[in-house]
Amino acid sequence: MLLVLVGVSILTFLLLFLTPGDPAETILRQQMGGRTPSLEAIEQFRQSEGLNRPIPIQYVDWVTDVLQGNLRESYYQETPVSTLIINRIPATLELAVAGMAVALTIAIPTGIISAVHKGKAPDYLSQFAALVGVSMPNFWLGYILIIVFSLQLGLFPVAGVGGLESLVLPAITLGSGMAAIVTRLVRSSMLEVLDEEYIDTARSKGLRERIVIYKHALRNALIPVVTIVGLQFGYLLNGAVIVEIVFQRPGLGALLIDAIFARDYPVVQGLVLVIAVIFVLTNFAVDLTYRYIDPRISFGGESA
Amino acid sequence: MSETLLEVEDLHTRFATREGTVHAVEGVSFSVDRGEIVGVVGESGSGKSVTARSLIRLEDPGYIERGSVRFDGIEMTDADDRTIRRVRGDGMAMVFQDPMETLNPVFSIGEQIVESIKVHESPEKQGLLDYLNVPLFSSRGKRSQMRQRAIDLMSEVGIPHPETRVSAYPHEFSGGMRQRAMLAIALAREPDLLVADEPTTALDVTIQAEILQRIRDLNEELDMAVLMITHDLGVVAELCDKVVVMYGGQVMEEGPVEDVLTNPKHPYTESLLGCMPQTCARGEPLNVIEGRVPSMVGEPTGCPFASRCWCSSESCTSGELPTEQVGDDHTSRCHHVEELSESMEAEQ
Amino acid sequence: MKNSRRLGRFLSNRLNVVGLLFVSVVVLSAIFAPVIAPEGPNEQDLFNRLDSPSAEHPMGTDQLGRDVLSRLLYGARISLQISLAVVAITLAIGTAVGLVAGYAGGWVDEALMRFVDVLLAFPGILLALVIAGILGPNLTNIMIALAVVGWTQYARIIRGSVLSVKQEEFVKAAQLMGVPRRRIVLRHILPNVVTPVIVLATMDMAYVILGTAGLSFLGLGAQPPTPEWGTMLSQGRNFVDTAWWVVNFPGLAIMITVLGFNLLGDGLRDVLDPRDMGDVENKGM
Amino acid sequence: MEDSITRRTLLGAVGAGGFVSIAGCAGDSGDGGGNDDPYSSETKTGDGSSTDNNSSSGNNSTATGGSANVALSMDPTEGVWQVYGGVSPYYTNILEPLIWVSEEMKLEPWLATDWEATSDTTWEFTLRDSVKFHNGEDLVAEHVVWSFEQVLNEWSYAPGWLHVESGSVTAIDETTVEFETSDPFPTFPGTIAHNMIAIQHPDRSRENTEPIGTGPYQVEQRTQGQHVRTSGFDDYWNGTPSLDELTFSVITDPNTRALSLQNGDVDVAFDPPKSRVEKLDSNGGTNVTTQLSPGAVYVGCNIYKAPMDDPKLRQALNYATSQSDLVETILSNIGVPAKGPVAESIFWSAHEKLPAYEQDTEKAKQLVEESSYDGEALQFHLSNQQVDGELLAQALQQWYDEIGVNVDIQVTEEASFEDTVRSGEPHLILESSGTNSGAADYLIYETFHSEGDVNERLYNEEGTGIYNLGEEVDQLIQAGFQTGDQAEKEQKYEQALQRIMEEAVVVPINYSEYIVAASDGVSSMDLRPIPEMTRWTGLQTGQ
Repeated sequence: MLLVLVGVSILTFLLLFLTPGDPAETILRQQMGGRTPSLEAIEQFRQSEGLNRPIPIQYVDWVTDVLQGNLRESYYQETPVSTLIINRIPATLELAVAGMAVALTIAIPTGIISAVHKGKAPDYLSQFAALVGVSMPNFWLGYILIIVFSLQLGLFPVAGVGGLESLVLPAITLGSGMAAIVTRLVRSSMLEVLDEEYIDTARSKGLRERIVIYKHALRNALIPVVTIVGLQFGYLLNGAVIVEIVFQRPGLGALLIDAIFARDYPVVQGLVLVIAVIFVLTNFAVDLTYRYIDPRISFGGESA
Repeated sequence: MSETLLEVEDLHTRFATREGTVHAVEGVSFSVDRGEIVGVVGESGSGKSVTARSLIRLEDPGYIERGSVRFDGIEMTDADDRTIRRVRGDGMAMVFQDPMETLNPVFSIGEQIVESIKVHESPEKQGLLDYLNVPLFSSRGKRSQMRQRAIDLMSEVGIPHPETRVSAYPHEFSGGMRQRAMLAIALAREPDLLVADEPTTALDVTIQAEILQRIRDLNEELDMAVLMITHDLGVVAELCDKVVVMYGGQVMEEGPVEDVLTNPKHPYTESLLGCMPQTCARGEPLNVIEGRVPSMVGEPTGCPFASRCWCSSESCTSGELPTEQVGDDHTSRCHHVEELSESMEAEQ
Repeated sequence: MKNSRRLGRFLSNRLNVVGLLFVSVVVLSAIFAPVIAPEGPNEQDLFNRLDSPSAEHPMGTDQLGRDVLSRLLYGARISLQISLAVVAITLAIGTAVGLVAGYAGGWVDEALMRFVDVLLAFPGILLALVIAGILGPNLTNIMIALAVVGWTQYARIIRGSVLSVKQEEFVKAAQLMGVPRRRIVLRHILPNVVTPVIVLATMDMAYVILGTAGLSFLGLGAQPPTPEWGTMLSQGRNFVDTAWWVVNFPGLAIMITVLGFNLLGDGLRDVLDPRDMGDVENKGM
Repeated sequence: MEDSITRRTLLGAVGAGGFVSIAGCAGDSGDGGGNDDPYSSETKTGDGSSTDNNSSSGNNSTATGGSANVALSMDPTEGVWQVYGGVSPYYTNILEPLIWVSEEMKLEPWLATDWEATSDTTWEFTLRDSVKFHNGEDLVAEHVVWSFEQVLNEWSYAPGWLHVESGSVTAIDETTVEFETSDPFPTFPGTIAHNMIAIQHPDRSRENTEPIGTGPYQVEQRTQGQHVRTSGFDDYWNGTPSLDELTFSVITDPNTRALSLQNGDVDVAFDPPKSRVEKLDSNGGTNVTTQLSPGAVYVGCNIYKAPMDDPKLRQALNYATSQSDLVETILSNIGVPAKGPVAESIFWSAHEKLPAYEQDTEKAKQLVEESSYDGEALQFHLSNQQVDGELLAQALQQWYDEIGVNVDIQVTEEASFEDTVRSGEPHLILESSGTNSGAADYLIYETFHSEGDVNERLYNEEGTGIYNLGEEVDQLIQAGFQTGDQAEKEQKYEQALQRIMEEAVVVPINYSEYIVAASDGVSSMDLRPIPEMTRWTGLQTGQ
């Protein structure tokens, strides 16, 4: 994992150098409110930001700062990147959790129904619905939801952050795509489990079908689902960018977009790094959860 | 005394597959008396496992085409779910072949036994939340009581240190121990009939003997009838009172064990006996479900064994098989019973 | 014989047929756009802006009075071109890396796979977004970004397959007999990975179209006046309730195409040996 | 004050695009200072919807209480506003500058009642009496000095922009402040008539994000990136704010702003998409007001890049363009067809006198024939921030195509757009100009003078530039820039603009208007040409 993190940091750092042309002038011009910086000012900026030095040294400097918790300062916001990110995390986290909740609420029952009625109408219907869910560009869905639920029915605000009501539509928009993926997953996992011998054992005990499915089958079926759902956290972050733009939620995604367009490299780098680290850590956490829900995998085993 | 507990009559179980309808069980009839141990013997794919599953209505994805399974006066083939559950909960328990796969890996052994006890105690009242052990919905006092019962059952089936092992998970058990646990799960329901589907096939020989011994003991102590499904005539010889020989989804021969084994009245039984000690390779897993029994696709005609039978004649390839009474409670379904007896006598 | 049975099985699932139908419609639209389209994709009529659907303009006109239907038909070309290009590139890179890693083994394998791990540590579209954003908005850059992100899964499948085939006796035997490595690889390994790769590539077509739409929405898309669906949808968003045809037809076009490829991929997965798909998932860190 | 009337007030100058905001505040003009307003007269007021602000915001008698929510496209909590305690003076009226800008683009005495140039480089400002800060303290000269020091130290470009170094602002007495500019800078008052140069109390806290200003509304709650909630400040010097509570919400997407208004989530929405104006206006419940700003949109031709160096080609492009068609269709009749690159509302724009290139496709074709153009694709660049830019560019592309000129459109993100322009790479550039302050001379200087911001780099390095016609125009602009005499300024600039249009350095498109949509209950919105200077003191909500 450490190796991956090192790789992540290198890659993140190198992103800056993808920029066509000289970032210094772009940055300075914006810092100066649009005025063309003098060549001396550009040179001075390069000096002070260490942009003249060999890339490996710049990288080491950067990593040293990062390890001390210093993600540097935004070029334009005059705020430490870490502060910017921390300020934005709640909105995104809230959205991601709500989106995940929506996804699971839709996906688990649908997946189960689909699996239990395999090959019958409910199965086809939910499979098709799930595919429609993944196939819709989510910003389109977002606008449709706004039109229907906000403008026509007046149930929810169009945009912004606030109480639960402003979370509903974004969460549905974000969750639907994910729901589709999870539904398919639950279905196939459930089908696999329902074929297992221990399901027959459970039935042979005289257990109700409900208990067989929701206790014996589901618990096993959820094991791979948890893994993939955890790995899908990244999918949520992908989607969050767009949902945050559609619903004007000031989260990490919106920050990233702004930073990319403004060429605010410290913010872009900081965000990409933080997101990747969150992603890697999530996967790690998923691993731990996996161990918890699947007793066959013992704790304290190797984790390389 | 010999009261009939289970009566199977003309049972047909089929599977619809892409290749066609598989006639896995084709007109099987036999009976089990209270306290009796009956063996069902046959090769992989002979339909014996499907028969066993059909008895407790676990034939899915197959379906019972016709015939009857009467257990303790209850007609299983058209019973509703509730009745079926009640029978499963305290009449007929089943132990499956591969203990590595029949225990739910994510619940402790104790939990799985306790469930069985719960069902037995109140088969009608099965609250999902109770079974999921959601705190407010399941009584703790009762749970620890059942846990104690589970520990007792575990020691009854010969699991050492049951107090500590009750909270162990299946993967922490050896194969033999798992099969014992399965046995405990079955016994928790105090069944009248234990259907054991090749319970020892996947186990080492020594453990196999222990388990069989345990089953015999239970049979004696609890007066529990056993239907032993096996491909191993040795097991039958050792354990059973009566044997049913199956091939191609049909009963070939049925009778008291001693009679059938020493004096087989069917060519198939005979060839089985011929390969008995060593050549009968142990358990390739039987897989009727996926339709890998191509020989049983389509309407069967004549004797299923005809193509491999050394004494088959034209009459064997078509028409109904006769059921010949060949001794007390001993029947054989062969056109050539007469000749067979003669030739065998000649050999001797 | 086997193939015709597979075809039969494929067609027996109605969802597969729907998928095939959708994809065919899109492909045919792309090919015959100039024949079918009532107008050129960029023919403006400023004084007939935002006309609702009519006989003349079955899907109405857009902000510049262009025929929405014509733009959608030509847009099918763009979408297919982009996704084919990205899939081809990812496939090429992924195959090359997978073969090298799997066959060479040792530190080469280790290094390549670590690199794959690093790329996988970024949520795909986000990384694509950053790359495309930094490179600047246009379709080429979107394709580059999506390709950078997309090749890793192919590399993994192919590497895995190489590793397992390498263990097979006949490959060892071939090696002992002095058959050149290249031949072994081509003869024995490629046929083994064709199935999962075909399925993955089909699904990837869907993924790329959706990804392009998302990036276009964020303003990284095609340069005007390219009739790219994502851009059309994104620029039509001001009209969600005033001129629904400007937004919803491109939305539907994207959905139908993506749905088509997804259904097709599913169908192919079911029909081609499902067992081959087992190891597609990545296996932790 | 009727609302819901489309108000075409042709006023003074001010910026359309927020992103140009501070851009032009440079320049070293030689205009006379004092209370004298350089942009007086020549303005007509469309309807009487405005109030005289010195007295008016004091609609005190009608103070009604209530609350309103205003949706802005900009984020007033951005980090750059930390110097003011984390809330922007743009739009919010929380903090105020010494000088405001009136409806007519006149300098309006605000926290300063009077100012005069005491020498070429010194200015004396007299402060208003009994202005109270939100913390109850009176405004004194020291506060002004402190506020300027903050700005000068905070923003590296501020000293160059204001021509004032740190340490050269001094308090002469309680109510008099002296500024010493680093060089003669006649447009100093106009330059600091800018929201960004606001006066604040030294007790304001950066850490706790507590701004302390003198405005009619004070900050109650600030949520980063989302909204700023303010309450009326009863001791406001210029009337009593009518609302108890006024909230500014950040909704960056224009369409979402409009939808939020339609949905009743907000009461006022700035800059909804033009395409929604009709709907918002005809809708029950909402209405739309438009206000001319000092902005202009035009296509700039890079006259040093072949084939754009051929005036015939540039003229052809002008003849191919119909400004009125663009305004009527794509711009939904919002804005005014332009004849030059400087907004008509700026008194020296010379709009009346500039030649008009009426659309004449045949003539255009002929000019293309005669020109050195031989079919190559011209690179037409624009910023992704340019409102309606892509539509305008595509419409132009079609017209140019009709006269046989190929154009490739390149939309780039704002950050690199300016770089690209100054590199001289594009042939055609969609430009938009404007100002956020009371000064506007830079609009012509920075764009068309060889040493102006756009041309400077290439001019110095290669002796070329982008839009600079050369010596003659440079001299005219220089003369206009330096004169204190308005008639002369007008004359010199007019001559320069005449040359610019004759040579067809630009293809004018439109002079900008901005749009504010509001729910029907909202009245007494006091819009200014500079939208950021909208006054909220008298705002009423119907409910």
